Amino acid sequence: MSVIVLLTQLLNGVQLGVLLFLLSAGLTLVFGIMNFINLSHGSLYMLGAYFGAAAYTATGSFLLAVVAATGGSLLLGLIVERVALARLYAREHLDQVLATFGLILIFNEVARVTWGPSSVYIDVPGTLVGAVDLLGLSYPRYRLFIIGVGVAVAVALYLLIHRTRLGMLIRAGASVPTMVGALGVNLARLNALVFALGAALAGLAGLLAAPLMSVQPGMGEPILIVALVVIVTGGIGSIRGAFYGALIVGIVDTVGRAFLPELLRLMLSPSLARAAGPALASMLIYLVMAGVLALRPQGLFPVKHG
Amino acid sequence: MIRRLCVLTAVMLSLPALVRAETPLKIGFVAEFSGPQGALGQDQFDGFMLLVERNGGKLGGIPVQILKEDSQLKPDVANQVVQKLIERERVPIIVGLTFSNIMMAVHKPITEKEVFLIGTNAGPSPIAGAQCSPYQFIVSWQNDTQAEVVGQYAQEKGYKKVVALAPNYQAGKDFVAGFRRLFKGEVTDEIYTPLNQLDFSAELTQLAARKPDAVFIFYPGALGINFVRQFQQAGLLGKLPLLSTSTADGLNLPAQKEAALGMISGTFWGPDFANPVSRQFVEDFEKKFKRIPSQYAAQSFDGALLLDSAIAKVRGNVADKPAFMAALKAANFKSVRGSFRFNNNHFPIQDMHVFEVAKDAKGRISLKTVATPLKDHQDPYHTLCSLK
Amino acid sequence: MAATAILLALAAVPPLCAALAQPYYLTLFARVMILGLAAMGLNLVLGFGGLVSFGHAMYIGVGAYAVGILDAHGVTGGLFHLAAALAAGAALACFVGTVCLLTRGIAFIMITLAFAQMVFFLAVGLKEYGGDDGLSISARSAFGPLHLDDPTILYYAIFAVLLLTLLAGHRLVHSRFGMVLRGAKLNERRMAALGFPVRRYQLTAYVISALVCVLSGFLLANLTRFVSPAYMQWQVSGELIVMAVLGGTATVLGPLVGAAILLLIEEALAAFAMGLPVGVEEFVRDHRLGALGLLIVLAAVGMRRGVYGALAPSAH
Amino acid sequence: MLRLEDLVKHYGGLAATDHLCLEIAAGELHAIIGPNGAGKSTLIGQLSGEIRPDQGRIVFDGRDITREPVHRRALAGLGRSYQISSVFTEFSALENVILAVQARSGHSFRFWRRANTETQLVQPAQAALAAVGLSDLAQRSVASLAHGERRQLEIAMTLASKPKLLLLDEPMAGMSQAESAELTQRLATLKGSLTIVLVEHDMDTVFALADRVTVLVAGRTIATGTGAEIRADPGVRQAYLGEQEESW
Repeated sequence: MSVIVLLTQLLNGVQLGVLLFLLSAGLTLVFGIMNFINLSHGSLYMLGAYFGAAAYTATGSFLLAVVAATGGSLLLGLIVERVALARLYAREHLDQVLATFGLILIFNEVARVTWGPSSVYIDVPGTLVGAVDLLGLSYPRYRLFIIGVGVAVAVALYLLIHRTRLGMLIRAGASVPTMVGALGVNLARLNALVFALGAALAGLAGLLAAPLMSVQPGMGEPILIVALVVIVTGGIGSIRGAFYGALIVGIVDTVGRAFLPELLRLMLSPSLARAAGPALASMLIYLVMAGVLALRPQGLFPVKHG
Repeated sequence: MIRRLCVLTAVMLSLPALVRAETPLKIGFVAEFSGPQGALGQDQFDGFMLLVERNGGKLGGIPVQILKEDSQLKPDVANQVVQKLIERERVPIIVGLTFSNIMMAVHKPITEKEVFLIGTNAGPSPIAGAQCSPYQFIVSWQNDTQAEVVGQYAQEKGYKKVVALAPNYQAGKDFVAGFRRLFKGEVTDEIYTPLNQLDFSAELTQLAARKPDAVFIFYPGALGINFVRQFQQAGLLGKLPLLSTSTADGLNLPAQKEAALGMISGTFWGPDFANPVSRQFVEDFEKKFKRIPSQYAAQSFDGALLLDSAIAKVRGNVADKPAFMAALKAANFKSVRGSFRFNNNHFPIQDMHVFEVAKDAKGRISLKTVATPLKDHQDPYHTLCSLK
Repeated sequence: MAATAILLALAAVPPLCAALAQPYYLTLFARVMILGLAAMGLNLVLGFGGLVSFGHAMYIGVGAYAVGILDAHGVTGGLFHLAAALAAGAALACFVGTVCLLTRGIAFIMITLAFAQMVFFLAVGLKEYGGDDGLSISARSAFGPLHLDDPTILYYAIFAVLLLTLLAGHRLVHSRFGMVLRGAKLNERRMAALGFPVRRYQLTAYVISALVCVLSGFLLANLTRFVSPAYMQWQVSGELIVMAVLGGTATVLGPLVGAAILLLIEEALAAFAMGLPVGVEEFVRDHRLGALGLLIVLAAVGMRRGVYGALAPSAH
Repeated sequence: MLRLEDLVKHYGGLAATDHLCLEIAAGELHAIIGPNGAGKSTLIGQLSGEIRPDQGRIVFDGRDITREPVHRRALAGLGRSYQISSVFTEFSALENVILAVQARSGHSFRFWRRANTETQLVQPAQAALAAVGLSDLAQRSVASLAHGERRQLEIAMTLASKPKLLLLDEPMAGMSQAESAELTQRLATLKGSLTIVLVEHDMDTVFALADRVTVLVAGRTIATGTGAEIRADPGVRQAYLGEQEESW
């Protein structure tokens, strides 16, 4: 296994991590500030992908697709938050789980009715087609683009959180949720804003994933579980935690998948390694999370309280 | 009034088969209809219904009622719908089944109740061997044979080093094993990915680094579309020969588009077959559904043809199980693949072909027959089956 | 009252099915009871202990695989199956519970999920026992003269397990142990200050609740004669939570009601026919999960104590 | 009865408990007072076992309990009440006290019998309720009790667990004048039968009840003595005046 392959696999891991970060950022804020478990966050990712795919197919412009995906899920997030979820902020977590589980079923059916049961595919935008040469190994240009977008969003979020009044309120809300209300801030509006921001990022993630993976009903749930792994590993309520958590999960998953079976083959018999390799590779992120939680229940980069 | 009743009773007593014909024969159709793999089941259903509708709602001259059930790719759900069909609807025949794991979950519950199982897709190895049942009739293929033909082709092409990829479940392992059986070169690596994994970046990087002579893949449904598109995005298309089964099929090609051109696929049938049954089938199917039929539609169409011939032979009296079983076993019909006959394990003995993805006469991306490496091929498990 | 009515109705299912010659409904209600049993088991920690486990489906899997694996090796004795299932379940629950109970809140939710996922992938990797495809069971567990192959006997066996669990559950939540468990849900700190080693009680509750799910898995394997990793997917763990919350977590019986609602409504929508124009009915049948989702959201927003909780007087 | 030896607890750079030494005799009512931020809560936490000291020892009833978890200390006879009333709101008043009795009567791995029908639990619980004057409310759900009643219930629970030493954390907080007068009365009757450590803001109570008073400032004891001695101590006066200015 050469260094270049290792580097390329790391890049793959970063690309997955960046996608997970976009999805996790909103989830962790909603969780940290409103103490709300939103299982339907994955549905916003799915619908963002659908909105973007529809716009891209109709207009052929990827930029318009980005607008449609982020704008569409932002609006949808706002509506869902105001109509249903805002009523559940003060309720038990279990009621929130129940309601958002119901929402998942609804959104999946809406997608099925609107876009049909089979997958929708969109092409990589023209200028991003093809691969670039990275020291002898070719790497898809589009995946590099995803990394770029993700890092740009991370920087923008950092500036938003650390340099603006809104960011100050978000930080205050994440560390001392009760205090923000006392500051005379319109809590309902702050909640809606944070929720919508998270929804827009989820929609963007969905669109970015669309040319790589198919857009299909139910695509949000498996990745939601991984996003939950990310936010508890990183520390709930913390954007920084979500970022590092996402990178860790992305890299562990990719590198594990790539090298674990080979590693096992050095230690076990080939047939045993072939059976154990994929199983163990799939378990890896959960092993990491369980380890982190058992030793640091608050996650790796928790929000500082007080 | 009384006289009419007497006459009616007499008719009923003397002509049971005829009276039975008045109430439609119920047939259960179980497949995947939801989720990303739903297109597979839908194609199976469309292929089957094509014949039923062409015959005016009849099979073997008897009106039939098709009860469509979705197994949702969940073994326990499949189990439940099968129970519902058998116990509530009392169907004597169940057709379809898409995935091997679902087939394994319902095979025993169906055949043990002496209900006829007409499999039109999945052919896992256990039921071809030791667990075979006289009530099963698999009109498609045994899983391994689909890959064996590709292995034979790779052998004939003289490839030395091949990397194989498949989802990490039994069918995936069966297909890779099937490929290895007739391929004498070296399979340098077998990569199994989780069944729900849609992003293959890590695996493609490994492929690019290994530089094998060819790649063998088994990725059914949406998995295959994603793999092939990402294969192209990674710049590997054209550099590495891509051999496959159940991946570049009629369902996936419209989404894979140019990314699949030049891919090799092995199976028992292709839309360019020249025999009259196949030509008629392709023509009718395209007219009705505005798309090229996939092999799944063709298999199910054959399933309908098989039932048509057997039901006609017993004149609708499917309750006479030994007679109906014999009629099915005889398989007296003209198949889309030409002639058709069952092996002792009730799987077909058939020619296996290799196809290349290419543009057809109308400029659409389709499958073109390039070779027939295996003639009158039998699956390797039939000797384990105790049926004669 | 409501509880008696529900149990009488369940007891009356076999004769009704026989009278209507519809054995299918026997299977359906057996499934309702089995999943209800699992949800009741989960609710011991979820509703009474305040510990949200997102991984209880793995214990269903343990119970089911105990039957499947022993059967694959030719062991058909029901007592062996049961003993192996419970022993394996208890060992796993002791280990997983000990680690998970180091955490609380969302961390607990996720770490239980993590273990369930690991066990799930382990089952997927068990090639000799079918891996992802699952494993069919050649014969149901043998209990001497009790022939589980007779659907009615199997049904009443499940019913009996359900009744015993209900009774035991009801006694348990009001016993000393139940007081400690419920007290710890309300105020764990205070319980420690009173002198209770809280974690030990929570671990015991976790193991008991896991064992109820193991029982449910044991019965499920016997009902379907098939085991598969699909029994322990995270979705199943999620559905168990939904059943418990939908039915009402403050009562022992609530989760059973939740399971019944979820499964029966889906079944009813699948056969939806109310004389509406053809297209509408077809639409509802095809998209029944969406309709179910709508009902769940309404129940979550509108009812604070679950469906059974809203019907029945509080347990205490 | 209770001895603190050179106890230290740091939070970051801040010393919440700074080489604290304290000796509490059996049977006395010892009050601890101090301005806000003096480290009273941290001290209580370390006594009850919720906070681990960085250094030093806690000896209770002749036994080193520095590393013992909360529930062991409780079983050893160290009972406490909380600043914010922390009763079990979903239970009845009687059930709350039953829990306290239960904690002291062996393990609770008993799964079958209803706890509130066991006379060995119910009788002592009723007695404890009677002791704080809540007998009439025994069956009432705690959610429906007034604030003062909850505080009394809390004391009943602490009494029912038969502690050797009672740690009272601002028991008068949030009580009406009449309520706190009544509670003062009850505490006075308890005096002598068990050791009490009282952390309290209300000076009237402290000086009315305490045998000895310790004044805590910035994590250290600045004075210990009888009420009269403390009142006369110039250091204490200064600390308290200073605190009042600051808090203003």
